[in-house]
Amino acid sequence: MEKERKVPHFVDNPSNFCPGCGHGIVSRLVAECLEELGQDRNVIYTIGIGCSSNMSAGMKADRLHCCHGRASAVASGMKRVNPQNVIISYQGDGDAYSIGMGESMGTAYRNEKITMITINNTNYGMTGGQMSATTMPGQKTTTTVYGRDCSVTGNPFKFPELVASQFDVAYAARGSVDSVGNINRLKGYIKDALEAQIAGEGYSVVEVLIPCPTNWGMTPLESLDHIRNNIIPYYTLGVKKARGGKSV
Amino acid sequence: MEKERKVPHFVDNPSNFCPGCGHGIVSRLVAECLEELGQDRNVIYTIGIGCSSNMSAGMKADRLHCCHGRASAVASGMKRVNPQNVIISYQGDGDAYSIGMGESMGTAYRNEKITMITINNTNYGMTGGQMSATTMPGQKTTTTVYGRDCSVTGNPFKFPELVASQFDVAYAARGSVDSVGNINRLKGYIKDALEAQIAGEGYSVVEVLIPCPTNWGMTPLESLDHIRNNIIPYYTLGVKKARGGKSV
Amino acid sequence: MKELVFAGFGGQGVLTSGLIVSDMAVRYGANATWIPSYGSAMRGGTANCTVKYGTRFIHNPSQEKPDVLMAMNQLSLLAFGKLVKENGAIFVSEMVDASVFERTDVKVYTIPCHEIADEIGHAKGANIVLTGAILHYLGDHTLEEGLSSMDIMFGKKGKTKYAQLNEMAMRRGYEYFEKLK
Amino acid sequence: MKELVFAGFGGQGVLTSGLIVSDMAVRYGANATWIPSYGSAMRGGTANCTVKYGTRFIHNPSQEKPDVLMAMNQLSLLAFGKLVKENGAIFVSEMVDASVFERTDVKVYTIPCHEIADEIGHAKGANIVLTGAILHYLGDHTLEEGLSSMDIMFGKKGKTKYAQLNEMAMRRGYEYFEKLK
Amino acid sequence: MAEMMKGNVAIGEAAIRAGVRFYAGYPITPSSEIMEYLSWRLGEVDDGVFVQLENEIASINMVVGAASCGVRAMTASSGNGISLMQEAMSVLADENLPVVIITMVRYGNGLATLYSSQTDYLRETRGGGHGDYRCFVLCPYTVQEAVDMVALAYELAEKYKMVSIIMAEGALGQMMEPVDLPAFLDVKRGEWGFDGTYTNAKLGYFDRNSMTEAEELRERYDLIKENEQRWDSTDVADADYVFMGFGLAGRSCLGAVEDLQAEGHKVGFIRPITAWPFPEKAFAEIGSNTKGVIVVETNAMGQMVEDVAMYMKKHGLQMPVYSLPYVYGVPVIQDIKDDFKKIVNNELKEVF
Amino acid sequence: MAEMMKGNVAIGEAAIRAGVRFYAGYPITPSSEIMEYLSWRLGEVDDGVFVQLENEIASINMVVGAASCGVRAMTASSGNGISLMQEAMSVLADENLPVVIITMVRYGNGLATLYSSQTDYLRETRGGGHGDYRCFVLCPYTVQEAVDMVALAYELAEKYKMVSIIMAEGALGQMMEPVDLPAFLDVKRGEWGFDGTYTNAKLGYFDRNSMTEAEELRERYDLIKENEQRWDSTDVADADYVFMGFGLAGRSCLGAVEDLQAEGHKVGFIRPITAWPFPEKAFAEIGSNTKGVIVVETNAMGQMVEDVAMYMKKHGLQMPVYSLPYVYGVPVIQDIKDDFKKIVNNELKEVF
Amino acid sequence: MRIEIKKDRCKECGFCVASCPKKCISFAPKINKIGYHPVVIDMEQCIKCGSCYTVCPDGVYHFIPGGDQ
Amino acid sequence: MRIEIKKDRCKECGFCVASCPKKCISFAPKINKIGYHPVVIDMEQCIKCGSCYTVCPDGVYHFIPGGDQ
Ligand SMILES: Cc1ncc(C[n+]2csc(CCOP(=O)(O)OP(=O)(O)O)c2C)c(N)n1
Ligand SMILES: Cc1ncc(C[n+]2csc(CCOP(=O)(O)OP(=O)(O)O)c2C)c(N)n1
Ligand code: SF4
Ligand code: SF4
Ligand code: SF4
Ligand code: SF4
Repeated sequence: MEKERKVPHFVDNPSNFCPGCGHGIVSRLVAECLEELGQDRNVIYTIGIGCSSNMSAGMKADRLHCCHGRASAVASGMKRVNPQNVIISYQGDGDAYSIGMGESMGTAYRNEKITMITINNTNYGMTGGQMSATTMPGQKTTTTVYGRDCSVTGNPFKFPELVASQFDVAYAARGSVDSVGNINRLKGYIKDALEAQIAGEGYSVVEVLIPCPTNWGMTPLESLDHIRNNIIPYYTLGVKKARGGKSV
Repeated sequence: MEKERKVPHFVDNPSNFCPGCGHGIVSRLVAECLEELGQDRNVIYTIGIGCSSNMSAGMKADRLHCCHGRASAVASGMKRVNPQNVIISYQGDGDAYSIGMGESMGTAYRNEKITMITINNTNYGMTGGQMSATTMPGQKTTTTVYGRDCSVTGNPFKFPELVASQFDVAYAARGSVDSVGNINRLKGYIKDALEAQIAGEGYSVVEVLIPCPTNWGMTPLESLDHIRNNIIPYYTLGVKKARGGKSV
Repeated sequence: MKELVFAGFGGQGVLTSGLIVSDMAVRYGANATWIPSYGSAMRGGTANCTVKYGTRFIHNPSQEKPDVLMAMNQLSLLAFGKLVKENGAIFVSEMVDASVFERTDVKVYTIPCHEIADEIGHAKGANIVLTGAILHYLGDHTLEEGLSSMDIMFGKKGKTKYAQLNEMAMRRGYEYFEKLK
Repeated sequence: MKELVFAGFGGQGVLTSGLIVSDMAVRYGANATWIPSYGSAMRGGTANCTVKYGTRFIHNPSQEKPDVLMAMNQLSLLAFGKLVKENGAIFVSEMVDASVFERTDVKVYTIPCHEIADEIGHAKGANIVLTGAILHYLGDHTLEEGLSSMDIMFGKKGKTKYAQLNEMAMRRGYEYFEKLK
Repeated sequence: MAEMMKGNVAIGEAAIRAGVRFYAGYPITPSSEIMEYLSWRLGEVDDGVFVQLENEIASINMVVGAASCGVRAMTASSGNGISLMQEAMSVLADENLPVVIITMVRYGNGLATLYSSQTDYLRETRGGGHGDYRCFVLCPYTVQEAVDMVALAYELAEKYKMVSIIMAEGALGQMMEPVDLPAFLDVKRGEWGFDGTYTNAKLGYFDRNSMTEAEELRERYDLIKENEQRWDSTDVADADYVFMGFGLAGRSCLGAVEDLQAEGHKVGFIRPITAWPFPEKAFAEIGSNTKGVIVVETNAMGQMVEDVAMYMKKHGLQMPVYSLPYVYGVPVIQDIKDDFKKIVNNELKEVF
Repeated sequence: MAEMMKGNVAIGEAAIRAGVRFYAGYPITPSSEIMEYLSWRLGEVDDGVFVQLENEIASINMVVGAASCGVRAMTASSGNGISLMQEAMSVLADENLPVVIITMVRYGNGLATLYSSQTDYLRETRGGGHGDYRCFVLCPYTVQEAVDMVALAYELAEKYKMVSIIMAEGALGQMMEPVDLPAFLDVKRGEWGFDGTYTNAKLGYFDRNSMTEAEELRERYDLIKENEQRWDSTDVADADYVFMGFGLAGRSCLGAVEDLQAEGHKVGFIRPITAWPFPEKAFAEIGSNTKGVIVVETNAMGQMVEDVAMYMKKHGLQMPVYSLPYVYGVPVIQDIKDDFKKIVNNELKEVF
Repeated sequence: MRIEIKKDRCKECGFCVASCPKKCISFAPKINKIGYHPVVIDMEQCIKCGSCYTVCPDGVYHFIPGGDQ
Repeated sequence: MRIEIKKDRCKECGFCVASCPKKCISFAPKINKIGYHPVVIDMEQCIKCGSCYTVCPDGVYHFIPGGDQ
């Protein structure tokens, strides 16, 4: 039987993302999962500040744009009073791991029953490509013009691994949008994460590696190669904490 | 040869701590180590808000009281411009791990060359004994009057273990002041931590379990028993990341 | 309007004494305020509270010029003794050396409250013994009113365990002052 | 004082065109301001900047009433075309369909800047071709002044790689307008 | 019978009765008893949620989340804690979310002291965050008034879709006085709340029209200024001097005014109950023979005195404005009286 | 020859030349180019330290640390970021630490927009944190003035042991104009700095005397008000109407004033350069025949207009005060002229 | 199966072109409303695998069951 | 070795009493300036092991080499 393939109704609108930006793929995947789980009219998004904010232009689902870094705290407040809703905190890596470190950790620590989707493009996209906690060693950004020197700035930060190993969370994974196969696997992670929330198991997080051609100074296709060749080897894909299971 | 045993000159003053509070022991130990390392006139403390602040009354060493939770950021600022000084960030567990989570993690993440001493009394002492991130499961505090329910509040937080396993830090350990033996071992950890800083190896942290008889509603001696019988089994003592070495 | 200060070491129950007096005033129709001093030097330091009561609205709940001081330690006598109004009264425990106090325009009553408390087997009730004496001095309520009001107050807090001992302590303080005055 | 707006897709170099003009004005003794529009809709959207120059102090650096518009795409023509002063001028690339533009009180010049740029093998230089044409239109500086000023400017930025191509682009634009007017 | 209750505890119970069902907070003296009380008390009511968070920023943002779902949500704090909430308070204002924030003001800059004071007047009334938004600022002078203000604060917040701040001095939270607790209100979820069905769409960050929103906000604030000024006043009309003070400072000031009247001075008194909107209408009563307005506060510089001067300009009142800032604590009645005499004798100069 | 330079870049270079050797920050449009520039530029000077931090709170606190060691330290941000710094700014004020903070103001409440504006005037001039402290607030109207202000800001900060804020509109950071860069200053470590030897003891949290500190602060601020007001003015003395505006709004306003004068109107202009201390001394020039004061700003409600009204009260100036808040952007000269005519024709009412 | 192409959304990133197993996607010569050369599919070769839908970040593709081409 | 006891610092916590291997520390009957019964050592039994110094949170003990008692 032929299956319709259509951008879910509530995100089916032109986007403001740059050409070849991975944000669009992720927001569509989340929407598809919600649709397939019958939750597309039972969801509230909290959206971080960053290029994620572009996703929301024209999006037709309940959503609140949050103070930079605080989306998962807002999401937790929603979930605590609306336990029947699916709550998704959609944030960039700068939003979630830099300024939002305290709130993201606190949310995972308390095992709040929300799902966090973090978009890791290894920089602050919206503000012009500065270094973020996830910037790769040696990567040139507008604040590391000679390449990131990890000996003074720290090593790229791995949130799913951290929460999976340190806290009692329900689910943690990392995916990528660099290929059809990885996109399909990523969709599986997102669905798992949402199902974990719906089943009341606790906090779930999926980090996604996406291309940011604009700030990487690459063409979209070069960006995908960069993810495959340089980023994935460092930021390994896969489930870091399986549902009902142990850290992986 | 007989050895003089004397509270180091710069902390040799009456304290405002409660009877049986462990803060006094720790501040003396740090001072002793500095004296022994010849650094007692080459040190700057950044002091968190909490009962730690009492330590500073009358203390005769350079020190700045910092915004609640931010002492290690202040300390990093000092170290970056005064690399020749020993910089010690002296904070309570609430200060360092709750409100200061972002800054404490960031400091460890960047491997800033400072030493953090965290005083873990499993509650917010100064403000009247509310729950902190380190409060034991089931512990009664003024905000968990029926005992801490970890299923909603999270499990007690283990910072030295976390930074030792997740970040590239120079040294991490946990000690206790419940007995002469543990106090002596603790002094060794503190000295190691300071030496790691002096050698420019990076970030060092020593967490110390102390009694807070006032807020535990125990006599000072009962408090020591409580540490031995209940807290140490959960918050294990020892070096979590050895100098120049691997996580332990 | 009357103003009272209750002061001593933390743990000696001075805040409770203030509460007993203010609560009683309200129970019998007066206005009252109770305000603790709280602040930075609380650890291991002294505690005190100010109580005001009277028929009219109480404007300033804070310490101004106390009519009565209850001082359970030496520091409190020194710190607050100088503030007491002319012709006011100071109640001290027998642990306080009142001889060093120089003012002659206020009356100082030494109540052997610890001794009495020990006698009745309620060592923690010294503050209530003192309160009983002050109750008599104030003269605004009978002993029975004091006892019943205290009972109700502790009762509401679910602290009934020492009800009888507390009653005895207040009574003994009240009676001690009867003899003394 | 003259006011110019340079608009187009991000990446078409409109901000650089504005900079060339303002920098030149300053180099030859005038006052100038250059101000980009920046903001929320930047991703994949349009970019534009406003340049003002003249002998006196420039009060408002922002867009008010441009004398000249350089529009490298259709949207820019629509958005800014209506703001241009009466008797002002609009420069568009050949990719822009100027026929839909209805005002008759301004002159619209279509410059085949992409074609010219392609011709000289400098596809990214279409903006500079247009800038050359505008330089001529403005009439405040000679072609030589324009070329040398642009060279210095790119030189300071360490962007000397395309120096010759850029010169050629500006010259061709200047000359094209010469013929056109 | 009215019961002796501690201010913070009474406010906590008043919150329950006003329908508060969500509290998120981080402790800070002298407000902590509010959260301590609610930590167990919220568990006793249906759908009550209490969360202690890792800091004030997370707390206020969790409150943002709960309020966005239509629940009466609250947090409480003091000086430093409220400073950290400024960004999110601006967001609440921007998203038109009704929330009540209690601040038990303590004295001082920096790490601040634990003394009771009124040092945060300017921040609360101007919005210490970025942008130009305003919050209701309600200033109780008795525990009873504080208790009654909780429900009022929500009514105002919900009517105008704003934040209400109950700004009380630390001492009010720590003191006890007789209190009659209000009845339990039966509060429904706000109809504006999110429920996942996309019925109450909120505009995204990039979809706004700032110009029309600014216009809308101005109109709303003008309406509030017109309708919601609250104050108490006594004997203003033919006073030689009019005292002004709010909260506990105002309460003490009223004591001084009564004393001075008893001594034969013609003095009047205005007590702002809303610090924003500032009760400028009270100035209509001031007669042209009045020789001065005296502002009593407990902060270092005089803060409300700025509002007084500014609105006197508006109302064409030209008499001098005197500032009596007593720094911290509750002003001693005698001190106010002494300073009054200095003013009368020209020993103390006006500031405006 | 003056070079075309972008405001933010020019400020970054001016910082280097003013002896700034420590920068900690977190990016935010429209200030980010300052940190981007310094991220590599500080590496080129001796002892220059640049740190990009995880947020604004860590940034300003790292600045606290560096400044406490006597180094000229800086951070820059905008609306939301500055909101997050309020607690630490209060600490800097309390610890008498000289620091310069640049804010490139953007418009709006909440998440705010990226538009240029003057929406944070009240926060910056009152101190948006807890307590009652003040910072110098310097308002440049050209890139050149901004550049020259950097060294001045440190001089003032160090002389009075305070924070100096350079409050510029976002547009000033983004625009280019010709700039002459100042010379390199040879700046020594501040003698107040910590060096580990306990030479510059700081009092601890619990060892303070708040009363005497309040007194000291009042005196210091009074001295500053007396000595450090800065403004520009033209043709105020016999103007029918006096315009006031600062920064780019003031610049545009000056354009309108010149046009109106050319059209024969008797209008004058005052441009505050220090927003705090507010240049009330400029009011001495205003004649009694002046019919009104018109305040031009780019925010939603009018903010500086509050200071204008308040100080006019002080100076006994009774003419009406008009508010022209253009929300965001740089006001269009023609709009100001049009609104002026409405004022003259009584179509626009005064606000004070 | 019919494939609808919302051409004015296409930003010419090339993801679909690269991931198409039949290499049957190319760019049209004329730019779309937002200034890019949008995709066209050579329907003769297309096997309706859906890869283009999967990788497209801008919601250009819509696979509609039934119908043809 | 002489042991100086700063008795007005003692807060009667009992840590030293509990850790003294010779059990030779007790509390004086009279309270000190801050309201506690301060420690006294039975110097006859004391072996100068220093445990009391180590565990004391309030800096009461000072071990001074030389001299006696
Ligand atoms: C408090 C505050 N600080 C800084 C900013 C500026 N800012 C907006 S988005 C952003 C970074 C976004 O990076 P990231 O979260 O990685 O998302 P991306 O844009 O890369 O998708 C920053 C720093 C802000 N809006 N608020
Ligand atoms: C921003 C801010 N929030 C809250 C407080 C109140 N406060 C002071 S100390 C403290 C907790 C201290 O606990 P901890 O760090 O564990 O130290 P302890 O007192 O237990 O030694 C709190 C919440 C504050 N001073 N500043
Ligand atoms: S800047 Fe990067 S992350 Fe942001 S929209 Fe563009 S490509 Fe995507
Ligand atoms: S409250 Fe606890 S931590 Fe604080 S001084 Fe007392 S015992 Fe020590
Ligand atoms: S993937 Fe989408 S946006 Fe990219 S080229 Fe293909 S159709 Fe266009
Ligand atoms: S030195 Fe040792 S033996 Fe002597 S009193 Fe101290 S603990 Fe006891």
